[in-house]
Amino acid sequence: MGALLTLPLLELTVGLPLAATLLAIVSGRFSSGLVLGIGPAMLALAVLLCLAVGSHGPLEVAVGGWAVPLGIALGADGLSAVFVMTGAIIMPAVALFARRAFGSDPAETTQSFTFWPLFFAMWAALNAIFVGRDLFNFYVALELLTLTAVAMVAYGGTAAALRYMIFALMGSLAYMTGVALLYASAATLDIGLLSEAIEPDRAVVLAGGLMTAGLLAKTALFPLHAWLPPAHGNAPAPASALLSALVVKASFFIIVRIWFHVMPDAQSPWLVQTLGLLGACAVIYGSLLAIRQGRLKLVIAYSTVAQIGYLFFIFPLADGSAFALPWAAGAWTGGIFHALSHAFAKAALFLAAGLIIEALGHDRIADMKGIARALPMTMAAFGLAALSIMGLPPSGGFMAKYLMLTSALAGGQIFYALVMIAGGLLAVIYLFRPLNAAFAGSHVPEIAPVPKARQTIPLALALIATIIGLASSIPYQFLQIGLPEVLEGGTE
Amino acid sequence: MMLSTATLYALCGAAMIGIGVYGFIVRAHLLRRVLAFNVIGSGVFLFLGALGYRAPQAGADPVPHALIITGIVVALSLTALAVALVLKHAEEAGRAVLPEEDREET
Amino acid sequence: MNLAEAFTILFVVAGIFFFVAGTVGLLRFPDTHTRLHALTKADNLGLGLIAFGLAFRMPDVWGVAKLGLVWLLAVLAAATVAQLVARAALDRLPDLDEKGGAR
Amino acid sequence: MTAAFVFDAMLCLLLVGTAVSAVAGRDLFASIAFFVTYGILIGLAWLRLGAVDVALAEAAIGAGLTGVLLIGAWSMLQRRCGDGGNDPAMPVLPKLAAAAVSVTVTGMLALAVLALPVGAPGLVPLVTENLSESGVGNPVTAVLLNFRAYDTLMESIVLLIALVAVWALTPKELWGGVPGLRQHARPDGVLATFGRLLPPLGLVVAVYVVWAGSEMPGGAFQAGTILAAVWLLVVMAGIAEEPRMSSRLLRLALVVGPAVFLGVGLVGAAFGSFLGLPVDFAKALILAIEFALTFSIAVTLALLVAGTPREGT
Repeated sequence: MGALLTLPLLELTVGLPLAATLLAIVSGRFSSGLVLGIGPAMLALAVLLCLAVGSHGPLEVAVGGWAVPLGIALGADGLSAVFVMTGAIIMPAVALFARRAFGSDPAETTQSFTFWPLFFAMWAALNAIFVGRDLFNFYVALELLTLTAVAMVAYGGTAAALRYMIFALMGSLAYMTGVALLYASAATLDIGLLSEAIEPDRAVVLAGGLMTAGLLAKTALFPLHAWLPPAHGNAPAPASALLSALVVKASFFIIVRIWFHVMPDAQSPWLVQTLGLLGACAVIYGSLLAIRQGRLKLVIAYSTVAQIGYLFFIFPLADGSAFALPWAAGAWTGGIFHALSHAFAKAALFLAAGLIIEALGHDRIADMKGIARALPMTMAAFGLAALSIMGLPPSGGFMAKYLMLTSALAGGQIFYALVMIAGGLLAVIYLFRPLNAAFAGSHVPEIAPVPKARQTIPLALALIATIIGLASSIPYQFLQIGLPEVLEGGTE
Repeated sequence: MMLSTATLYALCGAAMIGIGVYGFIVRAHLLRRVLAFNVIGSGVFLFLGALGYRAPQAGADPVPHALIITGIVVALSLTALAVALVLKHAEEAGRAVLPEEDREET
Repeated sequence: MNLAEAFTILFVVAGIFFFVAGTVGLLRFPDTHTRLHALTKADNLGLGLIAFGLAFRMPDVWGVAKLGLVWLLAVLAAATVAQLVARAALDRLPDLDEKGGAR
Repeated sequence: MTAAFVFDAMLCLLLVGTAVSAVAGRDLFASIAFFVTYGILIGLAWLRLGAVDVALAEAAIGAGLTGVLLIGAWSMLQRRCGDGGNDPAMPVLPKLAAAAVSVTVTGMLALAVLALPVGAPGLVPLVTENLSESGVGNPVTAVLLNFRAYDTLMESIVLLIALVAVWALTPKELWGGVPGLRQHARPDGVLATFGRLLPPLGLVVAVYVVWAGSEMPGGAFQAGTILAAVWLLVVMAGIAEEPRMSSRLLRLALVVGPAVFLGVGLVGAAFGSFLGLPVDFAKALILAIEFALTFSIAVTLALLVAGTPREGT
């Protein structure tokens, strides 16, 4: 196993998609085939990375051989490896799905040319964040991610893309101001060095607040969510899947890095409760609006607004301001689990919705009666993914909510337990509507043909969302590798 | 008390950030928002650069300079996409203002 | 203060005077063409004088050559831009618009 | 109170004044003009802070190219949509709230500045100590192309992807066409003469800026901007036309810089560390990367300014 460490695994997780980005620009209409080579290679890299982290613990390399703080380090702990793996499964799955819309035209078109460089650059940016250790490099990667995401949203509508861009621009400036303050305080941007160097003084707390506010705008936490439903609801289905499954998680990932790795000491009861409350508002508000939507993709998009809320429960539940509560690690792991299972389930839902649109030409819930009989496999995928979003067993979503609920009860935070239960019930309501419509009536509706092979893609993603609930102990143990210090002592 | 050069320019950067934030919120015209974004951006960079000049006898810190040059290029990239989006939106909607913010003209 | 420094101060001050005059002209003259006149004449001369004054402080002849190049490029650019602005302004005058046709 | 302090204070006041005029002005064109002035003044501020490289980048990219983008958009809005840049009115109460937010942000940042330790040298000692092994004498270039080359590699991709993103807005029927508007210049006009005179000179200056960048202020991004500006002038003067976006050659030109950079990085990974430059070859490799980058950056910037194709061919 030692040989694994000599491979440039971390560098390649970023370098390979970057190379693919450049290839996609020059290879013209063959670029949609690139993923057939890059996808398996990235999956292999992710497996090797998981093996390396699993057998050797957290990894760290200095890019260019320059040690921090002068250079930039890349690193992977359990958290990084799990997210890289999630990306390595979802990205190729979505790419295979997207080849029909963005690669089947004989002549080059706007979308068939631009989608693939955007896709690979998005992958590179995501991985750069997942294995990043440098706060300024996060900034560059975030902006790369924003450019690709805004361009994909623009396929579906200019106004939605502009609205997204306005939030993203403010977010990046706020984040950058925070980075400037931290560099001025500690003369380093490396996560590890910063955590040793900084005291929670005025500049550091302000920096943390600014960076978090900026990242919240990009994660679309209530009340900064207004851009998300039109953006995710109107983009082409593969783009929506990437945006909801992975892109919003990247900025959440950096928030976790900041508060649990860079400045755990700066967590205050005020901060954790504010983030938790905003999360609770997101869960209730997003779910209620999801119920009122008439279009399937908008239901799924508002569901993302709601599900993002749960992610922020890790702040009050793992409460870093009250050191190492016994249930803290459980709450934190539950939150991360939720991010992962939501990624798979949401990608499956958006792709299934995309197939329904291809079959019917629209996604009006009222007019899709009986679609389940015409597209049984697609609706099976939808139903399976819906279980995970509702948090019903057996699914990843259930495991995540179970972990968070136990911590909430153990910590006596009944409020969050109640919000989680309410959110689960509301999810049952908003997802029951499309399911109910799909099975209604007894006739088989006329549809445009949808190949079986493409229907297996959302099904596979939905199955993974279920399996990580059934075999939860593997990712659970894995996430404990390189657990933030502030949570340690909480693991049994 | 005499302000050092570094502190003076850092405060100036903070002021520019505030001015830009005001413009970004108040001006609904999208091209003006892009402009305000750039005003804030250069304010942030001035803030970072000035704080890297707190020990003039040791010389200016080159690391923030490199970060700022990178930041300027990133800001230009975002500006270019934003401008292209604004133009496309204006051609579709007739005005470079988002529909929900289109109130009476001044 | 040696002679070189005295020359620098003299020429730079003279250059600044022309800049100020040009700016006053820009603000006070009535129309585009007279304003352009004030601007280009005064600024090119002002920049030339400042470059000349600074030439006394250059360590070698390359530095002087660079200053000369800066001045030359600025004059060229200013002349071209002034010409373009003047032409655009002509196109906008109402009486010429009829003859000039649609543009 | 020293003369230097008076100068700095006046410059800061001018900066704040131009920023206010750029943000709050009624006429959009005037606002943009103030923004460009503001950018040039920040260039001066950078000189006062010992950051000549940043001053160059700010003047060329921050004020110059951003100004060109904004003015181009302003003129397009006027001509195509009759949008003169007027704003919807905002009621007084939200305006007051915005002012409160703005003052709070500035105030908190100011308090944080005053609380920071004085005399902190940052990473100056570390950079100085390692400069001799970086292959170049200009510390900023050493940081950009060696110590933090990973950032710069990503940044070059950011610029490239911005162009792809702009291209993604191309209407279906115009894909593959010539970016931007057709230029109608007088073939014998002053602009045409200037457009013929400038390119050789601009090329020399750009090469010099890259070459000098290893020892003195300068570098690929500044030089790329100069080249892009020269090219834009040539196009405006009607001497040459923008290439079609479907051109294979153009696409190679776009990726060659980042490709050389990434290639050097990956070869480095095979020999020990990703983006690691052996001391003996560091200068040659940095120059090779910078020249390739300058070329690609110039092409990318010029096309970013041109935007999407506007008329069918």
